[in-house]
Amino acid sequence: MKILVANRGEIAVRVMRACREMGLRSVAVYSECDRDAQHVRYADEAHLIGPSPALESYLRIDRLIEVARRAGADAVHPGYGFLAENAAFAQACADAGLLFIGPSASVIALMGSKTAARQAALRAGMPVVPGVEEPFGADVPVDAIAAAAAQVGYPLLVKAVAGGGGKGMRGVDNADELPAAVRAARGEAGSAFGDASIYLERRLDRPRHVEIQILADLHGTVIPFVERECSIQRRHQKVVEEAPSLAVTPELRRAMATQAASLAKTVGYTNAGTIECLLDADGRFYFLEMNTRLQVEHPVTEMVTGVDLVQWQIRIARGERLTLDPERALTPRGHAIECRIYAEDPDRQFMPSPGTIVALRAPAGPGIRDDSGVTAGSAVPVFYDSLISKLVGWGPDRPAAIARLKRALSEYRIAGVRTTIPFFRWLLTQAEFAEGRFDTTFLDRVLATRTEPFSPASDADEEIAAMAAALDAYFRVGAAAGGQARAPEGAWKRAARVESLRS
Amino acid sequence: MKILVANRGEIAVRVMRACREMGLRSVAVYSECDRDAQHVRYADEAHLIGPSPALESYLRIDRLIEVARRAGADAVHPGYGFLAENAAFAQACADAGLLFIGPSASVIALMGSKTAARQAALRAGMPVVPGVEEPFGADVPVDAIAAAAAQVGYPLLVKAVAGGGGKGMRGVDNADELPAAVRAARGEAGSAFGDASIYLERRLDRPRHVEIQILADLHGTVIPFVERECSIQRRHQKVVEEAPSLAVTPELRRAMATQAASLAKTVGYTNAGTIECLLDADGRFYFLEMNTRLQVEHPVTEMVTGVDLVQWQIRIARGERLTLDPERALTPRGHAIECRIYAEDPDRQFMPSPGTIVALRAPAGPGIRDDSGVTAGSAVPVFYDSLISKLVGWGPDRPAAIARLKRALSEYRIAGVRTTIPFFRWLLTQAEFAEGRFDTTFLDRVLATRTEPFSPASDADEEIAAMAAALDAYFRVGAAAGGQARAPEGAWKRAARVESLRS
Amino acid sequence: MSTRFEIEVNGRSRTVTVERGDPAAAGRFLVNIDGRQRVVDVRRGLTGALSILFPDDGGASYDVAVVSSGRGEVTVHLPSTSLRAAFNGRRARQAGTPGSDGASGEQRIVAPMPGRVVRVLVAPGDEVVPRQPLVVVEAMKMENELSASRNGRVKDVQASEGMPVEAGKLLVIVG
Amino acid sequence: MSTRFEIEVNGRSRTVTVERGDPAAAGRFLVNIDGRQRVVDVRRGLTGALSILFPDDGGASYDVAVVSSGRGEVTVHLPSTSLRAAFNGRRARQAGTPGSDGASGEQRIVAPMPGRVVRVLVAPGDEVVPRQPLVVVEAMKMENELSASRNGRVKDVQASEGMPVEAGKLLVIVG
Repeated sequence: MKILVANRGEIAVRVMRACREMGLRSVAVYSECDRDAQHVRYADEAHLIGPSPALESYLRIDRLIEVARRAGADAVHPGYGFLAENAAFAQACADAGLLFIGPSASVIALMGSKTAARQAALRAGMPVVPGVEEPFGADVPVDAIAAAAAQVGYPLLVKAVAGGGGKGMRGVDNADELPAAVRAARGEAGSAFGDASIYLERRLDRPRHVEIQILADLHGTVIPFVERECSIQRRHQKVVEEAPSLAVTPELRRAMATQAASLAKTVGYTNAGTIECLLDADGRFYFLEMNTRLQVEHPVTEMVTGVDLVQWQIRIARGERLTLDPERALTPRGHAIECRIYAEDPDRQFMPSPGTIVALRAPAGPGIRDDSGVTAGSAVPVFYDSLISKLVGWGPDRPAAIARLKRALSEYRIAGVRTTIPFFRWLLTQAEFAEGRFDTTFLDRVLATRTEPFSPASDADEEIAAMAAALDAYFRVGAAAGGQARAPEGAWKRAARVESLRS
Repeated sequence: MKILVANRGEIAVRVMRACREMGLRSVAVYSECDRDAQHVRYADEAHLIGPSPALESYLRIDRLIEVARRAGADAVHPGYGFLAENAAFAQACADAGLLFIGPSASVIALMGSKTAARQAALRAGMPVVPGVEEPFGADVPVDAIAAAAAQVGYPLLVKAVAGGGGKGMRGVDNADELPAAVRAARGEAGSAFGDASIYLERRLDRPRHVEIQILADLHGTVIPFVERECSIQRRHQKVVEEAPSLAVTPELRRAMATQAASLAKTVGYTNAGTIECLLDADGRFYFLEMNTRLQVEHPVTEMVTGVDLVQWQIRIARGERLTLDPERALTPRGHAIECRIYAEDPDRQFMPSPGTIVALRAPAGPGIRDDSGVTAGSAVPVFYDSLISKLVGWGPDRPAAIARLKRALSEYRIAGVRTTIPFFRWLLTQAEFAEGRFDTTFLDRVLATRTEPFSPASDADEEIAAMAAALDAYFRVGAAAGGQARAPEGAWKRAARVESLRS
Repeated sequence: MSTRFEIEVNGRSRTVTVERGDPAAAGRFLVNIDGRQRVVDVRRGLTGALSILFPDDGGASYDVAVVSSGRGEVTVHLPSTSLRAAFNGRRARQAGTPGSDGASGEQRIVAPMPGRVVRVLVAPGDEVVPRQPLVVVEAMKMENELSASRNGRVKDVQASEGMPVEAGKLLVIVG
Repeated sequence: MSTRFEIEVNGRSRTVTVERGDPAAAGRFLVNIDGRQRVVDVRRGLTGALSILFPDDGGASYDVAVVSSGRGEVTVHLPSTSLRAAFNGRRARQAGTPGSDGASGEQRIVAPMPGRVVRVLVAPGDEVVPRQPLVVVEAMKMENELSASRNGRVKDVQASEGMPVEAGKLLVIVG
């Protein structure tokens, strides 16, 4: 069997590792700027699909299908992002006789509409956040929306029907703010998704984000997993995920699992998917949306259940029956936490930091898993999401997992681009995080007022840094005798410059 | 708390990782050739203890104690090997007011005598391999030994009382061979351990090596763990270890665990230790010896139980009570297999391959743990054991663990020294290994007749290798335009030579 | 023979001199920092990472990577943090201050990478305060706020919503 | 302009010529191996590892590291195996044959590293066969058998049990 991975970066490498372990051949696709990317090196085959902008490469359904045909691939794994939740792509694969490793095009389309998904949840008897069930098209006058808003009650959220990741979403505290919010949301939704329809949802007070991973085979078996909590978000983007959630009791876990499974059955869901919920302060949960694909944060579930979700995606797609023990999937073994390491500068409002990674040392040892898409020399292109690695720490309990992550972060070294590592070093020492006292608004609230650097340096650090810089320059110019000046690439070219740095 | 790690290589790094996770300061010691070793870089402090030969550095009790005093260390972790099972060292630590992270000197001394250990096992009601209970001093005439041998029965083993690792051991098939074997064993034992006393043990027919890890606190609690099987041995040296053993039923597991715990209690054992047993074809087990220290292969136990044995060693030493769930310790979660990656050339009778590691790429991703003691640039000195890394694969079952190991071995790249990686690539594809049809004699029997290289190259491989070599040379001399010739260190110095290689 | 460096870290300039120590001990150096002399034992690995020991300071061990950021500036990676160091009083950029920052004078806000302007939040004449967002540029699937680093008044706005921008494109000038 | 190499891998010598391919496509080369022409797309990473694609052969992808072993010899690391390659008919040592090996002539068995002779298994005049152990040297905590690579007769034994040896010390000569 041969699988084309219609993605790049760490998730493409993750899927190819599963292929290699299963004895399947993997086919990489790449854009022009990704020719030397790790997923191209890792694959058994690699094919160019177009220029660097995603619209001309990783989002080109026609080229992907054509490459899959040419390569004689049997199946396509979409990863996450790009075309992973694109019904047309799933359909195109099916039409081309390719196994699409995910749910059917119709289910993707159904859950892609946030209002249709809410209705499906209601049919399955799952509570949804109070709101309107029918979308408002671009032409619905604002006063009609205002009437519905009064019903829903303030504060509320104006959300894009085709939305996701906080795009086309606006918070509204009172009726006066509504018209402007509707205008803004419609505009953003129209440009981002080509669909300006919106709907209204009550805004819960400081909810936690808790989601249920499910696997569903082609024979009607659905297995829900222990929950993941993803409340540590920056501008609606998850940055830390963990399993299990401190806020979920065993009873609540079973309740959420049961309802998630019934929702999946209701819509005829197959393969891997995630039902995202909000959990309020009183322990009530509400359906938020369903992601019809593998999640970025799937490793934390794998670490506490021992189940390889990607291998199961492939086995399900080729018709195998789920033989997992449901109890095992629902019973967390220890605790796992994932830190998303982005090429961003946390000390500059998390500005993306594209460039070339000139040096890399990854952590290892007990309880550490590093799912990376880069090596020393890899480029972080400006064209795509800047996630470079997912660092996951496992421990018998949450404090042990945190301790291992701190240790691993102290070993991690990435040079050439700025990363969010300093941010995580800070976050993991915060009392609110250690004690689990957080909700989806926690991080943005803290960051709003924060100005200091995330990894402050002590005087001793600064002194060591100054001495190290001096010694390094001293070595680079070969001033030191006795073989201590093992000069790196280009040292001699650089010598002149460093000489000039001396007083 | 500050811990001095009286060791080097991967185990020193492993212990320091535990220290960092527990918020404890670590102190490294190093010999002259280890100044730039990874354990020195990883530690919070590092102190020189002498010239490169172990006898003048890592085995110098006086210097270690003096450094511990000077550094203000509270405890000493001996790792394995070197002084880990040296009663005098444990006593010296105690006398200096240092916590020795291991059992008491008296228990180390007791179990250090193989015949005393056999007697202790008998007192604890544990079956031992049939043999003699009293050692034969260097002066006991051979005919007296021959009489005892007749009682024990042939085939048998002549073993050194102070022995270990197969040193001072000889197999004897019949009475005629006995005198020569006794002479040889006495000679080897005398030079290796300074004690020529020997004893006799029946040689079992193709036994498996199964061992029980235990933890014992200072308050009388002993917890036995799920067994490890270490039957894949080369000349009595373990090269692959796994947990659990395919040959052990749940009933047998409980029986071995119970007896191992009672032996530990009988001798007043504390901290971590391992009771090594032989398992015969009929599923009967026999006490072999007890290792009064952390084992090289401890990670496989950690991976299937989630228990951090090194952290518990430290917690036990400082008086904490074992709070582990004994059922959890005895119930394996999935399967873990460890490959010992040595700097040896498997294609030259595993000749040690010391040198400098000029390039290193370690595997990562799901289910893989790499406990390494080296980085790119690290030296593999000629003075010590050549273990450079322990690659451990975990999977929900044994085939999955093997598949992950194969995948990880395909990612692992070590240049500059030969390693046993090609050997493991071969071993993991052998039917006997996959099906668990092996015993302690398996590997030596196969290797005795084998002459082909372990990772044979296909014609395609050879062709790719030739093309890659040509392209690399082409790039190194900068003949390629278009920025493709990113020249590495020294490329230009090497250019002349490569030029001369052209026809 | 000793070599002298002027090195600035986090806004503070330090004078560091390096000379070889005991010739019998390879890797021994005498490093003087702001008048304080320290004995250091240094090794430089194949990858360039330094192992620095202080034999006279309890053997304290530091595994440090020094990576050039160009323009006489390096980034020093320690286990606990990373720091920028600049030679010869070249000012090391502080963490938390935009690249467009200078101690004073006008602020020129430029696009850090190719992308699309999604929001313009100020108009010419507006008074702005430090960290106030001026423009939002969408790039790498993220909306990135470009902010003012100091008080000032918006002199010019060359960005409009929806406008695609190349890296380095001038968007706003604050005087 | 094309460059020609004579490269031996596993005892078989191959002629490889390399020339730049389509100038419009950076990294494109035409590689001719033993008369067969192949189009290859190559990149060389920061660490020197090559990424080799065969666009005309189903896009087959190889991540290869080529590391010099000195003396005109390199080791080529593939995911499945590692191979030695020698330039210009310099003979690449075969896996499985001792370093003391030569195609013919006397075999000089030397200590591969510092250690101690623990057993001498032959005497002058003994006939030996390939892979027959001649001396056992203990080093790096292992007993290492030094074996004959071909048939022959022991001419000289310069090792005795217990004798400490330096790397390169001549131990046995087989004629």
